[in-house]
Amino acid sequence: MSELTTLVVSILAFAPPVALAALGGVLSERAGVVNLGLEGIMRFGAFFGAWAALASQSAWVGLSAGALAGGAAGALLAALAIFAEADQIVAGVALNLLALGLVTFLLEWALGAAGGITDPVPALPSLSLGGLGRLPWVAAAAMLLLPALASLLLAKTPLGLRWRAVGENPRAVAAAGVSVRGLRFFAVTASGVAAGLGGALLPLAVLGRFEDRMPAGQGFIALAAVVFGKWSPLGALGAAVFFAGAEALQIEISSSGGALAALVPRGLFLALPYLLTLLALAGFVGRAVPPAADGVPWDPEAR
Amino acid sequence: MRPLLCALLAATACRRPPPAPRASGEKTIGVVTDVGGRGDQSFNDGALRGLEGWACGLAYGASGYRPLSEPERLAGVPADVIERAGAAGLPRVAGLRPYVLQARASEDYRPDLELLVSRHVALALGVGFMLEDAVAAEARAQPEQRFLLIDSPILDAAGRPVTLPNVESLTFREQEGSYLVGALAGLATRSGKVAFVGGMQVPLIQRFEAGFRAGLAATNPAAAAAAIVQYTGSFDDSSAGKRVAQALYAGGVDVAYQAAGADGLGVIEAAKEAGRFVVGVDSDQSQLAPASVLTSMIKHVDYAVYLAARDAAAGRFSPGNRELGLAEGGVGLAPIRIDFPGKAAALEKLAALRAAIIAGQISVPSRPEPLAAAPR
Amino acid sequence: MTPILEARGLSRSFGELRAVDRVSFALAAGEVLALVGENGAGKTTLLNLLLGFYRPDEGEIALDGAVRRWRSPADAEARGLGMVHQHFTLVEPLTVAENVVLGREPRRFGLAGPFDRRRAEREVAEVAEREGLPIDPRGRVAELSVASRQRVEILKVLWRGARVVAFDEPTGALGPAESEALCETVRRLARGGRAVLFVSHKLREVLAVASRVAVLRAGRLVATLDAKGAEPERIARLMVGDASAPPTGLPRPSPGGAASPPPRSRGVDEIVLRLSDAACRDDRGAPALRGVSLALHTGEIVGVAGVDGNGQRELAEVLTGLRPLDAGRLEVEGVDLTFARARELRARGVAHVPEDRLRGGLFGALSVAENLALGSPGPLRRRRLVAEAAAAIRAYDIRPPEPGMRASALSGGNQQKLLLARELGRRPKLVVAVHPTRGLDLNAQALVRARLREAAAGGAAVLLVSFDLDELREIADRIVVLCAGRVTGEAAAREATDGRLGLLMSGAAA
Amino acid sequence: MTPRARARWLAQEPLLLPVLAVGLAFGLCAVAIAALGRSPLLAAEALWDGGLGGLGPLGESSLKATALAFTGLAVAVPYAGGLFNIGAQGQFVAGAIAAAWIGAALDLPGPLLIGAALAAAFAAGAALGALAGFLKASRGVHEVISTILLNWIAIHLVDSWLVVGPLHASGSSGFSHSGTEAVRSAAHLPLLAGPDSRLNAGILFAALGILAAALLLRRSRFGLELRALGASEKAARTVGIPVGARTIQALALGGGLAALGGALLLLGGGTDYRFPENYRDPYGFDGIAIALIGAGDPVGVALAAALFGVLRAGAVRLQDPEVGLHRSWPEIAQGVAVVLVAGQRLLRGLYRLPLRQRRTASAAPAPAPPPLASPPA
Repeated sequence: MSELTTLVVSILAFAPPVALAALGGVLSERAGVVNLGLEGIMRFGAFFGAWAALASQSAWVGLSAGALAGGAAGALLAALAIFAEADQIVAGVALNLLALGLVTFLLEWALGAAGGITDPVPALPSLSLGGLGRLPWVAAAAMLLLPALASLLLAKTPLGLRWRAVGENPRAVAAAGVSVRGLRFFAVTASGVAAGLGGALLPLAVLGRFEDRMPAGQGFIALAAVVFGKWSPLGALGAAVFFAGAEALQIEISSSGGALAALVPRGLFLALPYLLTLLALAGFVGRAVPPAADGVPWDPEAR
Repeated sequence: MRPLLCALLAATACRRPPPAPRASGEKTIGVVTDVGGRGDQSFNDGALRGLEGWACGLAYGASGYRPLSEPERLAGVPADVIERAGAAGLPRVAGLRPYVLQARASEDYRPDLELLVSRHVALALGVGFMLEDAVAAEARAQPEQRFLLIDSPILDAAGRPVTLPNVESLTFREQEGSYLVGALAGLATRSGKVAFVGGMQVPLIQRFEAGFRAGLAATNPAAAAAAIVQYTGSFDDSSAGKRVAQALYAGGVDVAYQAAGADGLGVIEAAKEAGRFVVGVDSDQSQLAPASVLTSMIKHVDYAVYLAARDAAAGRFSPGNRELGLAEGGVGLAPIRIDFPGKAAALEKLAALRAAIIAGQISVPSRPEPLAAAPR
Repeated sequence: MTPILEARGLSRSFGELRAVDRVSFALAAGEVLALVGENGAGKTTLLNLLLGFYRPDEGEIALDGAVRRWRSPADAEARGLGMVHQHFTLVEPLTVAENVVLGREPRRFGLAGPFDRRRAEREVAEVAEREGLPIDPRGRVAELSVASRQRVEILKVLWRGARVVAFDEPTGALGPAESEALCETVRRLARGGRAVLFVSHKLREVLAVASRVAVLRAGRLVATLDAKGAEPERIARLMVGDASAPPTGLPRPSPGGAASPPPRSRGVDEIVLRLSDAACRDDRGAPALRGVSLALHTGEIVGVAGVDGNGQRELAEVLTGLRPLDAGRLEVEGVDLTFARARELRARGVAHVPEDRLRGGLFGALSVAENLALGSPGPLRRRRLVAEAAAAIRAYDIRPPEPGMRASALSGGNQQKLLLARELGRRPKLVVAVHPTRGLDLNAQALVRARLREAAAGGAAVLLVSFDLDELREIADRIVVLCAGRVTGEAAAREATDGRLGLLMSGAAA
Repeated sequence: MTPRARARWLAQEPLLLPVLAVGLAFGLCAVAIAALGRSPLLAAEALWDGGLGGLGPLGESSLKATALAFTGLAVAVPYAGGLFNIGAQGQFVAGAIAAAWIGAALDLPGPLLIGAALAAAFAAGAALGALAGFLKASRGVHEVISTILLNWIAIHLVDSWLVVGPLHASGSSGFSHSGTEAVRSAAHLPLLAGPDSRLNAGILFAALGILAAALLLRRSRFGLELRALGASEKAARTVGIPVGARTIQALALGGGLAALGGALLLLGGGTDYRFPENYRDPYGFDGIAIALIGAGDPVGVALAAALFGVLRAGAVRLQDPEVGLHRSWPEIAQGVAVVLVAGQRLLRGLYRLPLRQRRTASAAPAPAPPPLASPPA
């Protein structure tokens, strides 16, 4: 089996959660709302996905619950950022902090003695690849399909036109008689659904159980993928694939057992994907231009 | 209404006397877990199983403790423990209560232990090598209190083991069990590629690595030369474990030994998916993937804690550091339930090696030699 | 003739302020009604009431004789009312057609279908053709000129089938030629049977385009005049309300009128600023200045005229150290400061009154005293700062006189006074002022101009960028015209007629 | 109070809303605890005992409050300049490891060694912050993204390289201390209340830090320029403030402050005077919450840090079987409080307080509010 196949399988197995969360970030930011709460939303999606799957013994129910929980968390963020006119970054941070404490508590309260780690949850269907393990094809398909669909939505539909417009110049959208707040609320909620799905894939397709540390920073990586992918759904997918590839490569290098692995400290290997991302953002990608109204709260009375 | 509430609050807060020692006959065993906490699938869970489950007959759940029926209590006790316990068996210890504090942060160890002391526990358990400093300091400050430290002796400033009159410490010669794992892996591998997956590269885990590689070299020098050693860098991220293991199995590894806490669960998951062998750690992990878990390197923290609790209930205490290896039954292999070609011969070889170690004919290293640069 | 649109006793209050007070008028098809008034007279509020952005407290709106209550702007729009906003509400990365149909996109396969881009483009092209507003529906708005963007705004309204079209200050950023073209468009709309509301403060333009003129003052409609035969002076007096006091700072009927300042004589021809062959790029990296040379002398006010986006902003930024030069040389009082940053230029006596007061010049969240303190370097001494702030507040008549008040809480005029106090208070050698009177009421405008004149009289050289040619003629000594990043001409202020400036601004005379 | 007077009072009390938010968060938590069948009163009592009931608990509270105060300042100071430092966690860890290294490696008399360790910590954190500032100023990389990435980079390099490699405590016979070598006793912060309490000089450093930050932001030109940058970057450029330099300086200062928090926790004995293996204390992330609850103001940060320091210390006793609560309740309360602070507008509605006055009351007649859809001027 070639190393390339290994790489592809690793990407298809581990990129979907980040890819879907990054898609969520794109959906939100294209509508002009920075979603710094991706990490927290993924955490809610992962937890409620695992809980529902355990309760119903169906991975599909879990997946729906994860999406639903993500949507609810997205709606909370939207309520804070759009209706309560909170600073968007503050609102996102608040959501992350809430998810951190609340899920730790719920995990022990709702799932009892399992403590930090739940029992194995029902898994989504997957494809056996022999020695390469199993490919969770549902997750891989979602990762490839949803960004494509989102891309079409943004480019080819009236809703997409408004979506792009509200992220660039909400005033123009308001002047055209479309509710800026309604549109943004919808966008951020949709963003939550995508990130919640991504989170739910962690227990249901990737690891087979929920653990307290989830999503262990993957929401923040998704945030970087949004910028790295220049705010386009397919770009974010590409960025998520790049990150997963860098991670796989890091493992590949450090487990090759060669002189390199003995010489270079493991901490450096572990830090490598983040370092690469930082370097890419600083130089290789060139200056990415965000949507003009990204992060700017809609204040109809502001001059 | 509100002032009344406040007054009530203030009154209860100030007036309440410190809790008195329990009525005689009832004793409390206190536990402070390290930050891994409940559910770490490792020594924290082991210690809690020995105390709460086996000694007290309680199950911890969302709404507190629930008493276990006798069959329930003994359901999960491994055969070798029953065997070792002998005729006395593993009776419930009467009049014993657990008092468990999960540390939230590294600086909580001291106040958590202090709280146990203030509650007059019969024995204060510090679970994990992370608590070594805190137990040492607290034991010196509270000479009347008895402590039990798991996984590390008390160390002086230079890192040499020392003893305190009120501390018993239990350490395990993980390298001995790991030696057997390495020997088994060398015999069971078809591809000649085996791997060790550690969590963080700390001395404790390096003992596993050292024993494993020595055992591997004893039965399969070629595989030992090509062995892959990988550390995930954490104990609480099974995603990292799964990624690493998937790469290993894809690269042709057919036996992997994990000592990586929760990361190890990811390794087992990957083994299950790839249909390859994995060796579990700390407790018998075969139920996680019955077709893939070749065996587990069991550390009997549970039994050791059970014994300590039983002794404490009876007022017995033996300070000093006890090292538990194969001979003492502190470590061992779980039953090998999976068949592989040449299994019978392999089991014989393992038995011989085990006997040799117990007899002191084989001395197992506790620190890994630097890995030679090996081609894959 | 039945009016299309009628306002009957409309009122709207904000807190204790009655912004629109019992205003009634009627507007018929084929008519252009101009609304004039000072800032804060209620023009914009009135428009917003008519178009459904606000709900009136009292009174009613009748369309074709039937009373209507707008639930939303969309409601008014559906009934055929449309507004061309002063500041464009366009989405730059989208195409012309996408901008026009935004919110009412044609769809394929019925309501739920995908966006029918081709139909949108076809329809926009048709409307543009019919109304004489030629434009490429597929062009990106980001690449359009100011005049073309305004055309897109008008198309938006017309494509939606407006019968009543309101224009809010439509010529603010246009040059004379584009303004004239716009006036022609407005007249054509009226000829085609539409009713037009035209809000402006440029009286000559208003008289050229409107059939009637309605004058608002303090929320009330004080007069409605026939445009034919109406005199600008009379309208101006009606706007200000005080018939005895001559309105200060009003546009003058002709250059060099009686009230213009006496020609200043310069003693020594000291050159304060010398800019030679300056070239720079704009934010998008396109060339903005292409070889501009300028020299300013002490005591001189030089006006810079030009259509918006022809390099004025970049020129001001180059002179104040905010934008690096690609080529050329910048000297202040003989010292080469080509590579100096803003901090050094300010230390050398360059003052900057930027165009966007509250975002570009002042710190809304900081206090008046803090804003003043940021003008000059040095350690902060609290007591001295308060004393200096009190002095500046007195000297520039900033109201209310509270040094601790947030700058964002001041009115626009007082914000501009604060900015001038900071920039002119330290006796600069060169003042770069960009649209310093825009958005101010007439009295505040007059005060700003007086301060600039004082600065010049005190020996500073002043560069004044403005779209208001009357203003430039009034206070500048000479006017240079920028077109496409080049100086296309220069004229003494009293010889600069609209026609000549217009030619220069369009680049035709270059 | 008339609504108007109340509005004016509110405008003068920027910390009132966070106080209301925290109060409401506690109320909600109390209701939830009661709904779980536990006693909020017992919980409050346990928190009181564990956080304030004696010198021992006070020492624990002050250890945590010190760390929180510095990570809170690490977020609040750059925030005054409109910069969001999400990187306090990495900076905190970097500061702790730097202090552990210097404190063990150098042989200096007490005050000098403490000074050297703190200086090294500050430098380490400041370097991380300055890197984020540099990337923003020169490459346009948003500081939120870069500081998040730098967190992971710092944590991995420290946890999986320095602590287990070059800085690991030497040991014998397969056993060793967990983590790095302990710092020399000269580097221990002096205890203030005897050996039975960990109350130490760190709390004095925290007070000094708060005071210095308050003076810096309110009284110095640097602070004024920083706040000016936060109010309007464009206007800051206009008045000649070197925006890039201030960005780098502000983030470097934030990084240094977070690092001091980590160093003081270590030198104060919080982690037994060494950098432990598997160090997972999330003080840096908590700093964001502390800064937000403290309304970005040094005094607010001090109050929030004191409150949550006490709660954290008290939370040890929530696990007492009589109280029977999960150890994560202070985090939950903190999370809820931050959400409420973020949703100030909703909070005001809840408490029936007047909404923020868009234009503060002034003697001049207020101009009409701009219309609903007027474009930006």
